[in-house]
Amino acid sequence: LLSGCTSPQTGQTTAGGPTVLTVAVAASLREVVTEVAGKYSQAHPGQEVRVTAAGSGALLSQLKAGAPADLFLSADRETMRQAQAAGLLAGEARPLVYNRLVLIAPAAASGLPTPLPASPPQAAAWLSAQAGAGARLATGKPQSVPAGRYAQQALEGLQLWNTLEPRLVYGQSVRQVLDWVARGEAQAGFVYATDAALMPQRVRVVAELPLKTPIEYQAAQLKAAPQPQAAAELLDFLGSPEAQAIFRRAGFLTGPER
Amino acid sequence: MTPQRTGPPVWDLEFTAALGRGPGRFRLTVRRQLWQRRTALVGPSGSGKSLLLQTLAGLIRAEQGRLAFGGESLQDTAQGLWVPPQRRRLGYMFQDYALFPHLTVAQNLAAGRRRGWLNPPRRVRDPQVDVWLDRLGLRRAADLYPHQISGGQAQRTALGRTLLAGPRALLLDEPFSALDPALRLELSHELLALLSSLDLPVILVTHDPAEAERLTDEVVAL
Amino acid sequence: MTPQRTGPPVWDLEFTAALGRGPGRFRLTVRRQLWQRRTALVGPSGSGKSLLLQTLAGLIRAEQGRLAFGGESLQDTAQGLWVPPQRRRLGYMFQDYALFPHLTVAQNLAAGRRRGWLNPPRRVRDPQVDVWLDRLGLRRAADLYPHQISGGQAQRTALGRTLLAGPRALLLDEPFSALDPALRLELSHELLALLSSLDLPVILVTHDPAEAERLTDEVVAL
Amino acid sequence: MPDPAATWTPLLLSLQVAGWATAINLVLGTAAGWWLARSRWPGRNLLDSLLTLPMVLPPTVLGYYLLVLVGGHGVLGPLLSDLGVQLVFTIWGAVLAASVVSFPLVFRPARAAFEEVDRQLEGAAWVLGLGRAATFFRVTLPLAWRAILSGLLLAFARSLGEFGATLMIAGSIPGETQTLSIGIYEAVQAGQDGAAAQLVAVTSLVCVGTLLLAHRLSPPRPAGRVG
Amino acid sequence: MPDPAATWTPLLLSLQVAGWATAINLVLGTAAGWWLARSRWPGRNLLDSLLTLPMVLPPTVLGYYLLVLVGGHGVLGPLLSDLGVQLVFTIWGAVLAASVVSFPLVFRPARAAFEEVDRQLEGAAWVLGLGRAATFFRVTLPLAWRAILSGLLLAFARSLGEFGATLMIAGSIPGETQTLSIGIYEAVQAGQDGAAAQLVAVTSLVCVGTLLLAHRLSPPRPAGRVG
Ligand SMILES: Nc1ncnc2c1ncn2[C@@H]1O[C@H](COP(=O)(O)OP(=O)(O)OP(=O)(O)O)[C@@H](O)[C@H]1O
Ligand SMILES: Nc1ncnc2c1ncn2[C@@H]1O[C@H](COP(=O)(O)OP(=O)(O)OP(=O)(O)O)[C@@H](O)[C@H]1O
Ligand code: MOO
Ligand SMILES: [Mg+2]
Ligand SMILES: [Mg+2]
Repeated sequence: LLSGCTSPQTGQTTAGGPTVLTVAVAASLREVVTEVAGKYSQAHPGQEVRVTAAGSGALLSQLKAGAPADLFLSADRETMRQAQAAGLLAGEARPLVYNRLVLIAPAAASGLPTPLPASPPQAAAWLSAQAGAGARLATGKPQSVPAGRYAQQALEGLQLWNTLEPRLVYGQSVRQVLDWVARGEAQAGFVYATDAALMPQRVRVVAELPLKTPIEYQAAQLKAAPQPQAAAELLDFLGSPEAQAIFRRAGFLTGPER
Repeated sequence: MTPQRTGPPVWDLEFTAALGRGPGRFRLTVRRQLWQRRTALVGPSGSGKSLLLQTLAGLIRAEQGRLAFGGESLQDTAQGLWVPPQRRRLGYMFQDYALFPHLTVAQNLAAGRRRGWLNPPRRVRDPQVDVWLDRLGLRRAADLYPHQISGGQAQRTALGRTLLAGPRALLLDEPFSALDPALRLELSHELLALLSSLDLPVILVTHDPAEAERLTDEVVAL
Repeated sequence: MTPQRTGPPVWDLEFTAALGRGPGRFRLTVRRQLWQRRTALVGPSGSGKSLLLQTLAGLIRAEQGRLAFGGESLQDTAQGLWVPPQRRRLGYMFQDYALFPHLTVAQNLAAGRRRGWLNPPRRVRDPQVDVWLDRLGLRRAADLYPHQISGGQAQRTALGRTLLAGPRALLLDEPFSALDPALRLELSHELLALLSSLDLPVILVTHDPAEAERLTDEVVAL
Repeated sequence: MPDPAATWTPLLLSLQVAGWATAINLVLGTAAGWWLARSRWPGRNLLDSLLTLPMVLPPTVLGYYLLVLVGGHGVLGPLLSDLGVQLVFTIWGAVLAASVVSFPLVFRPARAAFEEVDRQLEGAAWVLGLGRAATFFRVTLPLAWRAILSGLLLAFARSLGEFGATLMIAGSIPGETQTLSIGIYEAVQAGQDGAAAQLVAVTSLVCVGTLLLAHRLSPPRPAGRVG
Repeated sequence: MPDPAATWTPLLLSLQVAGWATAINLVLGTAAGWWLARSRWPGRNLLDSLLTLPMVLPPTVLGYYLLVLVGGHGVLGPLLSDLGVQLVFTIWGAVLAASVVSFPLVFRPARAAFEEVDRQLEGAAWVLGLGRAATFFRVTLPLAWRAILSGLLLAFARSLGEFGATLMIAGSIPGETQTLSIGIYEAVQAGQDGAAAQLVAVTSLVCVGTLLLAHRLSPPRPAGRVG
């Protein structure tokens, strides 16, 4: 292990050893892509997949700096567009899976509309009442956290952004938002449905919020991919019914439709 | 000289004190009354002279026994009594001076004259300190730090610091060893005059028989 | 005694050295040849005796001038010559001992006998060190650290460390001041014998006229 | 950047947080270092190690545990809110986070420095009549001060840079808890390299300025004679 | 946890990363501390402050700048890859990140400690014939050692805890660059409190064990006489 410099490097085929592919994935995809990659390796003996996970923005910085990866899986279109603009991609990005944005509250919260989930206007009224009572509303930082970006869009759609903004607390990731709400430190928060599903006992979904653009994860092959052929194969596999089934089981949607 | 045995002895000592641990431990047992106000303490190097003075000053606790100054008990292991060094008000001058390295010569001299949590300031000077700077020939060195001065200057600073704190008795550990003969004589005359005027009891460790003779009434060997 | 003026003087000194900066700066100018192999250096406290020895040892650079030992130039500002202390091989014994606090007495004695990047080990002992531990009466203190020993023991350790390094000449800054008269006499006899047998030149700072008389051929006053 | 408040407000917040955290550690870190250096009891080295743990945890995780401890539903939460102390989503939460994260930086050098202080000099103070407290402030502390100061400056720098634990407890509320560090982090994450560089420059200036000031205010003691 | 490799592999990785980073800083931090303590030139306090900057930047941001420096398209990237050194997404990237983040923790205490060493003792070594190097290793370094060691232990702890900069350069690849800290972070983020607690326990044990060992190997010097 001490010989890190000579250990199998990305994309290189060490003599007689396996081909190693590196996939840079958005943090919320970590577990599910690891599972999909395991399936892929089973089906393709001799190909190993390394998964490195971080916030989409952090991944983009790494890739811009020349990090040697084969595929990039971002949590939104915007990050992928930036990667495209930076000339990092080989070919077009493809939609991978979809997600939904939900408004959550601590499980013990009182005064929630009934029944749950509520309609967006009901949720908006509840949110305004909470904010009026001095509650803290947690969300991701729109500039850097895709979930925050979507939350802003949704609130603007509901004509609430300006009134709620002073009560917002920004987290560095969607998981931090989830944690704050689960602990009752924040009285409401905006997260993906897949995140809310992680803590069914501790948070309640108040409402699903409508968005103009769907929440779309994207996948693309990188220009710098050292193993273009194997990378293309893996990219195709991610869209295959077998892989999509795994995503669905993890709570992701496989189409933009509701 | 015959001691005047009225009242308690100046020093009433009956204790065992020790340094170190294990087999190499050094143990000193003293059982003696000192009736003279001025005593010279002599003895070979390493015989425990400094240890004795430190026990009197309260820097080392006797393992066992008791010691009293002018009838006032300073430690008595049987009664669990121990008076801390701060309240003994005995002027112990360290053999290796133990000057405060972060204070100038003048500040070192003033150190014992000031209570509270602040050291004497570098600028303002206590008039008494000024007097002693001249008396000890330290005027030129007043603003130097201990690591900048000569051996003899350091010794004089240590002596002055001890005297200026206004002690009830003096415990001087070779106070003149680093001085040239002229200065030695001069300072010991100063000291003698001071001792007479203030009537301070003193125990003086010295290797110089003439000095012992001149300054003290009795010589005790360890 | 008339000096034997064959060959170069033992010490050929013509320099100015200084301590400190600014108005309080202390400046010493020496212009003198020492022809005797054994010289006592006397002078009032603070007159620059230690400074002189330190300049000879190479610990302080003369501001200006030159100094030579046995015809060999050690510093000459005109020529830009300066021999570092390591290569002078002069045994300077510090007035305040400068013992290494992280080494035991025995290790301190051995310090100059060993080159390389490791200190002498605590267990294994150089036979020469053993001889000197006895000669200096330090057997009991061999494994103690400097802050655990008496003033006289520290002084003897410093003297022994200097001698054991095998110097070409000795520069001793009050080597016996902390010793009792018996030990003082004994050690100075030892030293005298050693000096004769090794034929080592010596400069000795002392305040004791008898000692100066006994040990040296000439007394120089600063 | 067009809006100067976007730099000034986070700067002021950061200075407040780092200043308070450093002050708290000056007291607590020095006291703990002193106590561990001078007391003698079997478990003290274990305690020493435990007090260093804030360094080994990723700050975010530390923030998570702090939240478990002081959050509204945390162990100490109800007690704190009875006292009227609100930590989560306030600047005091940021101060708590920064203090905890930088505590070992003060406490460990302080302990090492106190252990190096020559006990004889304390004895010298006692016989001059100085009490324990006076001896501490007039002799021990000045002799250990340079090492403690060096630790305090590291703690100050670390507090300025802290964002993981801070974000977890205090959140990122512009004008209230959004410190320089959080601002830098968010700018970098959002790909706003220019804005990030500007905030980095401000932080660096503050840090360099503080350190230079400290050098000026506490120069090393005049060098002694080599001889 | 059912899979022991999930604990062991990150543990080994973390120990490697922290070990290397500490070793690098032992050399570089001590050397820099020594140099700044002993050289005399006008800009040295400014350099001192600049060398402390890794502390004030949020680690992620520091990691980003390092990436810009050493990444494939970075300033040093081509040079490094000509040398066959691959840092991004490898354990050596993690070592780089940990070394840079913890450098000030070694260098500043080292400088302070070297400045406190009594120059007279170095003079004593010189006149005994010890050269500059021997004097450094036999006198100066042992006298400054406790403060340097205390800094090294803080650096080791910080390296164990580092994840912001590490994540940026080395990524989070299980079995290759996923250290304990990154594992803890991800477990907490994923709401896996149990797994996180287990990794926290392992990290804490390693840290406490190392510190206790250091205490054992370098006990304080026997206390001197108070008198
Ligand atoms: N930690 C220790 N362990 C064992 N012995 C010790 C320890 N500390 C001191 N000693 C011994 O205690 C003895 C008494 O020391 P002290 O300083 O009282 O001697 P002294 O009579 O003042 O000698 P001097 O005239 O040389 O100053 C010395 O022999 C010394 O070696
Ligand atoms: N940094 C300094 N600034 C000014 N004067 C200094 C400085 N350092 C030392 N001195 C002075 O230099 C003079 C010479 O000191 P030195 O140690 O050589 O004296 P000495 O003759 O050895 O005296 P002693 O017999 O007391 O040891 C002293 O008067 C001292 O005050
Ligand atoms: O190690 Mo951090 O959470 O990036 O301050
Ligand atoms: Mg003594
Ligand atoms: Mg002198």
